[in-house]
Amino acid sequence: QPTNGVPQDTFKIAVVVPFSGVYGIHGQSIRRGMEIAMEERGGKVLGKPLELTWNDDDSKPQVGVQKATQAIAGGAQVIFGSVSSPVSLALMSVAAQNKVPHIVTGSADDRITGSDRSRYTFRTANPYNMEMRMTMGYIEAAGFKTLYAIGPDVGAARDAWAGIQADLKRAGVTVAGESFLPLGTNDFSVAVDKIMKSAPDGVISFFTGGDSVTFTRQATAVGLRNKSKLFGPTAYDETTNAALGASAIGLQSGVRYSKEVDNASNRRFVAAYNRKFKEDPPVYAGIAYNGFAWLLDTIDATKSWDRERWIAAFETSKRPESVQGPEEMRACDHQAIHDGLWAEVVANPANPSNPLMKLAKTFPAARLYGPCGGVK
Amino acid sequence: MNTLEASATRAIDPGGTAAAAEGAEVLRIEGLRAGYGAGDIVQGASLALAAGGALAVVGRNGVGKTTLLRAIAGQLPMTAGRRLLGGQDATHAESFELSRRGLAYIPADRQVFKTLSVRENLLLGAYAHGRGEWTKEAVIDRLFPRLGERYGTLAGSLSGGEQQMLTIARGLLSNPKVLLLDEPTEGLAPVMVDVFVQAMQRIRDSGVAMMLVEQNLAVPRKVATRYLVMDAGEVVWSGDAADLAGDAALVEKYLLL
Amino acid sequence: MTAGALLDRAGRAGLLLVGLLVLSPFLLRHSGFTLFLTTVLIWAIFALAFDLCFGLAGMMSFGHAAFFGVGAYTVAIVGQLTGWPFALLLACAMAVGLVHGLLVGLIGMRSSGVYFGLFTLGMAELVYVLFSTRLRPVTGGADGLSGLKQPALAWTGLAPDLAYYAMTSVIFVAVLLAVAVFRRSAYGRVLNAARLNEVRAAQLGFHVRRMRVVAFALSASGSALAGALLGTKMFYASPQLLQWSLSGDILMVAVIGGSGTLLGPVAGALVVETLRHFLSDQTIHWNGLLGAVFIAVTLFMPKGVVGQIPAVAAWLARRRQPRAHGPLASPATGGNRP
Amino acid sequence: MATLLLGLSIGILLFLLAAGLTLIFGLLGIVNLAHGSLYMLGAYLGYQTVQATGSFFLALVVAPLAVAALGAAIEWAVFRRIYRQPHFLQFLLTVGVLLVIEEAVRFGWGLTYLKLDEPAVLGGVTDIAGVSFSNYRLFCTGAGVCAAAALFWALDRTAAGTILRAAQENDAMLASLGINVKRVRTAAVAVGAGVAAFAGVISAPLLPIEPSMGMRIILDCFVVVIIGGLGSIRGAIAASLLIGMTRAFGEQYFGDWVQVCIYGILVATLLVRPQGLFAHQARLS
Amino acid sequence: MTALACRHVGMRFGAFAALTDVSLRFERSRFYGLIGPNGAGKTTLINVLSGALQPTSGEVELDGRPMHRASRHAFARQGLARSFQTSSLFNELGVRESLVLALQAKSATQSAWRDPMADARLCAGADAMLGRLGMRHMADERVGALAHGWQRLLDLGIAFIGDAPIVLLDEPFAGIGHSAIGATEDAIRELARGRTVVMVEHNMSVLMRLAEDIVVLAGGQVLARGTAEEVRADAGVRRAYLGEHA
Ligand SMILES: Nc1ncnc2c1ncn2[C@@H]1O[C@H](COP(=O)(O)OP(=O)(O)OP(=O)(O)O)[C@@H](O)[C@H]1O
Ligand SMILES: Nc1ncnc2c1ncn2[C@@H]1O[C@H](COP(=O)(O)OP(=O)(O)OP(=O)(O)O)[C@@H](O)[C@H]1O
Ligand SMILES: [Mg+2]
Ligand SMILES: [Mg+2]
Repeated sequence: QPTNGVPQDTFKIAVVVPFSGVYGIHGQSIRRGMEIAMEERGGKVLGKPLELTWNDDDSKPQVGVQKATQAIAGGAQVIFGSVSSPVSLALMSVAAQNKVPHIVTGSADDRITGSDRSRYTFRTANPYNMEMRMTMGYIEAAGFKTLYAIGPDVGAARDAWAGIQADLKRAGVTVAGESFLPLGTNDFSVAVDKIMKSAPDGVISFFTGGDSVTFTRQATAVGLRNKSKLFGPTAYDETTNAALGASAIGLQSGVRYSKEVDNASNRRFVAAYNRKFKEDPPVYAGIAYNGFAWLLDTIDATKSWDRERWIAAFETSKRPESVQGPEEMRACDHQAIHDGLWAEVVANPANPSNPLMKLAKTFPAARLYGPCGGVK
Repeated sequence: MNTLEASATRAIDPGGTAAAAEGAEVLRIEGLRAGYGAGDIVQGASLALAAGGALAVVGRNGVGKTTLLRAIAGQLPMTAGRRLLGGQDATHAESFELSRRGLAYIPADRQVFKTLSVRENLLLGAYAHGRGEWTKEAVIDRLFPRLGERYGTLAGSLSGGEQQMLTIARGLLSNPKVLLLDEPTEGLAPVMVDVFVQAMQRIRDSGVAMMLVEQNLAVPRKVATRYLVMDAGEVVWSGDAADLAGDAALVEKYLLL
Repeated sequence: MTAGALLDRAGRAGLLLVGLLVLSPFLLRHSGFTLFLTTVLIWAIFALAFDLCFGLAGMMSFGHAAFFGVGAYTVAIVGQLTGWPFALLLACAMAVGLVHGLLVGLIGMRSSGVYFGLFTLGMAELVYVLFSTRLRPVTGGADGLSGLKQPALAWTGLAPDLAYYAMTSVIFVAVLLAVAVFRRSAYGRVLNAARLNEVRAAQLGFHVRRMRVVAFALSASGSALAGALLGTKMFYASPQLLQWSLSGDILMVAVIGGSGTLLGPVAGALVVETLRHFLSDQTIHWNGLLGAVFIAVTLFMPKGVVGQIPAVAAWLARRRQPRAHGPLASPATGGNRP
Repeated sequence: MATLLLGLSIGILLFLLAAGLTLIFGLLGIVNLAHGSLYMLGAYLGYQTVQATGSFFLALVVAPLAVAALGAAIEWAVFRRIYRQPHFLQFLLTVGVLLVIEEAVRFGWGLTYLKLDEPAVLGGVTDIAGVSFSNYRLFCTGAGVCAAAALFWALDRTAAGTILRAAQENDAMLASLGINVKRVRTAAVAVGAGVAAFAGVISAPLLPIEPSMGMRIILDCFVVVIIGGLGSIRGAIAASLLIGMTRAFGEQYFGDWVQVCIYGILVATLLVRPQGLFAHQARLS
Repeated sequence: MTALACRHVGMRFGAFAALTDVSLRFERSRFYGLIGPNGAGKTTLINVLSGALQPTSGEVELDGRPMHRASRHAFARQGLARSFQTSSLFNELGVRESLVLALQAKSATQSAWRDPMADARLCAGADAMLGRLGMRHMADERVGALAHGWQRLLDLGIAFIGDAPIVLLDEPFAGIGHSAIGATEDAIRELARGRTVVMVEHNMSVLMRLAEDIVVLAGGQVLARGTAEEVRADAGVRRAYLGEHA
């Protein structure tokens, strides 16, 4: 393990993300996004070639910790990851123990920059509570009178839902019902039937990925969407659109990145991504690119191999023009602050069976983030 | 007659058997070797069976009688030697083919299908074979009425003797041309042994060839036409029943104390 | 030299290898390797404990993850609540595992064989479901509990990772010795015999069921110990530690190494962890390669890595002393009836 | 009434998913953990068939046949060497097969979600007793009932069930009765694999097609098979309906406890009847 | 003194009655023969008398103590040992190891944590039994690899090795080679001295030589009992069981 502050021949970074299993699909996008960021910088930071190790964490905290520790022993200067929140939370301990900076782009658990926050961990992507405020904004704007909540029976979803109850009451929205179903449910017919019978204006879905697709398909098949609008904080993205086809049109969802964010750096990124991978960058590619580019630029600017200086620099850095719009790092909790992006699924004239996420609304950052204490 | 000869005669009574006229050869084994992995147990056995003949295989415990029978029946691979069935080579035939070609094996440890009923066990015995003299009804009526009484019971809960009856009955249902029997009377009550012996005599006389391993020498005494004596995995003697009884030294060496 | 003597030598050589392996991190002082071996030893403890019930007592268990995971949760929860020293937390985990195992064993004793295995699976899933949903206030639900405290081992004068390893290896050696003694003890031999023929063992006067419950509880306790060690090492107690796939993993470790032997589970832990580690670094398609290895093991070494030793020893003996035995002298294993 | 109907349709779909597993267990005594991956492969091949021909109904025939052939090949290449081995080796082997198949799919089709739509003729919604069922859902229910009937017939009215149960106990003896055990077993694995693939194709329009879809159903399948009694079709039907009803009524009235309830039922069943509801009771002393 | 007794024992399997109202007393230090046609209920009776089956009615008394609902190991602890009609052995163990295990069940002094195979006294006991059975040269063989006849003998040895005062034998001569019958008979006679033995056997000549008292079961009921001569003379026994062997 290299001592802090000593220049190395290569700049090693440990990327710990899932490449197999349910989240494997995101690992691939993350890798692609990071590769673009790397190429833009000529594959170098502090004048030394970047050397990334791609570690498959299998979405298991134990595996993630093991891989990260191993990589640090091999000289990694930074940990990058992961997608599943438990893995990211576990990686935080590794980072703190080894005093190595840790960048989270894919996990939204509030604890990461909340109760469990750490001097060594930075999150450049959304926390849940911010996404819920944005969703609340959408609910008010849409003018729903009755709302039904559905999601997996996990703490994050239940907390998120509990967290907006007061806001709902204030906005005069009545709750028509809620169903939090065991993880791995494949058959949603009872829940769908309950929703049908309570006929709410909107259905907020806390599902993501495959579960989101399954629920939406089964809801659509019985005509639920004729009566109620389906939306969720992170319910839909490019991958779910591919699995839903034209029936996805009209769905609404918060997104963590959009290729439509209108600024030069995003246009550059989208073009590069299009060129290299012949497709539009999906969400996970965008946020990984963002976090990675931010990190590399910050380190480069310090012109130092002292990790404590990188942390000091990162804590106060600002990105007026990132691919997610204007951003700044909050020193108090290491949470990046940026606008909230909300999208609607619209038809894709070029390929009717693969509709598009269209940026529908941007929520200003000022109203989305709560206060924070200091770093523990 | 000295005492040794007397006991030899008691063991192998040449007079009891109505030696039937033997017909054409149906099974021939040449130089068979077989074992369980490390080294052969049976070392080069050769024998021939003719229709209507009954060959009794005798020898002490552990000399390889069961091993020989299992190898002939295809339950154990032969490591060397040849097997001819009805004059045609069947060395490499699998056990199910051997059965379809008329060879039935009745194992010593019964091997009934314990979780199946008596009825299902019998069904499986007849499944791959056309109808012949032995049908389920015939076996039950003429040989083992007891099986009829326990028809729906799981074979695993039958008594030892009943399982033995089932094994014999199941073997007969294929209406075999060659019958390999390994200690078929073990566990049978004395009356049942009589029934069995009479049945075997009739089956033999109807032109079936049989090979019989028995510890209860009273049975081959009444059924066997020829004897084969084994020791330490080898065939040490084979010939007519009368010759064996005459060779007191041989009987003493391999069969008595 | 006979095959038997060679076999004994193989056993001694195996122990020697294990000893060398355990000591190697102190010599190499490479923290990556140290961590790797820490996990190997923790898995080996788990596998040793598991095989006590599975390989020795012949009790199928598809639910050992529950004990493992509950061990991790115990140190997490009790540690948070009390701030007790680590040794006490480990003892706590073992006690909880013992009681948990006793409970499952006692309730499940009505069934046996694969049905007992399924029962343990059901019980473990019940624990999983409760921990990941209904007991969320205590267990952290599906997200688990993070930030387990590492024991204070600074007094050893070793680097933290090496100190943790040293502690793990001491525990491992203790468990290995305990299991070795247990397997050869009268108690262990009766359990083994009852695995082969329960009816006869009972007819000889052994209270087979009671003995099995005891073995099961001991096995659960050892598993909880391993879970506590892993959870602490990885700073995390997650419901994945309770999941059925982990029960499957430990079964595979035991089988691949050679279940029913002393060193088999250790060899299994080493082989499986190495494979996993090595393959997942090489390719993202490592799961498929692992599958191919599993298939190969079942087909070519059904008795596991350690099960290959008699064959190797016999082969060596034959090479050294051609035709020492008559072909009838020692028929080895085999026989193709079920 | 409405809840009853929902439970029924959930249960029958569940039976369809588990049927292949219970079949292979009942007939061969193999706990086939690769069941889920055969189901998944069925869905992928169904997708591919629809891509090529545009016909869902053709896919419903072609994909199961293809997977059945694969099943036969797997039986021939690996399964047949382990029937006499203890259960846990079969476990290891089928996990191996599972991993290899999943990896092959990941390799061949990538990680993205794929989509298979129900055929247009089965679009639309039918209201029964106040519940809206999609017509496709009703079709699935019908298919499940047919599958149950067919399997029932195959095992009860033919000797195949008897032969395979005997083979589990002692295949060497069975062969000595003149029965070609190997062939019967190959056929049985093929049928089991085909049934799994059939379930895969038929449930594809309800789900995203993805490599881990097999892993998602396997535990549900096991719950059904264990409660029903290993290898009993009758038991699997009863257990599927029981679970279906528990889900339906549970989500209606005590949503948070459904999963706890299901495993509670599982454990309780094993305690009262260790071999499941309908296992072949072996009365051996 | 009565060593073992059963009163009004009935055993039903579903609708089938394997034993009906069987009452028997077995006195100390006597050798009993138990015969009857196949399926008469002999093994079932042995099972009931050894705790392997709970009778559906009636009771069993061991050494004057009622054994209601007691299980196998309780019977064994009370001093009852038995053999099995189909050998019931530990196939993966060695021959000597099996006997040591059986011996160890009775020796209370043995610490649970010591290795019994390292105990010279136990091994010597096992070897003595092997010598008596003529199996000393097989001490290290794997039980599962023994020929049928040898397995039968080992089964017998395991039943006798613990010095249990009451021993139940189920067809010990089945499968024993013609040449070994005499030796086995002598061994059993020797081992049975001073114990209560109940032996099921279909080999009439051996049974008549060994047994002092004979009980005949048929159809789950006691058909006759008496000395060898009395039983042999019984017309019912001849018809149901002996046939021309009388
Ligand atoms: N499954 C087996 N594995 C290894 N060796 C075996 C096996 N079965 C039998 N043997 C060995 O083969 C030899 C011959 O056994 P076999 O069963 O053929 O004898 P047998 O003549 O039938 O004896 P018996 O009269 O006691 O039945 C014996 O020495 C035995 O130890
Ligand atoms: N568990 C059971 N279930 C059903 N029937 C049984 C069971 N056990 C025994 N029987 C029946 O009870 C009857 C008596 O069996 P038992 O084994 O006692 O006979 P046996 O006198 O020992 O006969 P054998 O001399 O053939 O061994 C048999 O007809 C048998 O089928
Ligand atoms: Mg034999
Ligand atoms: Mg009997």
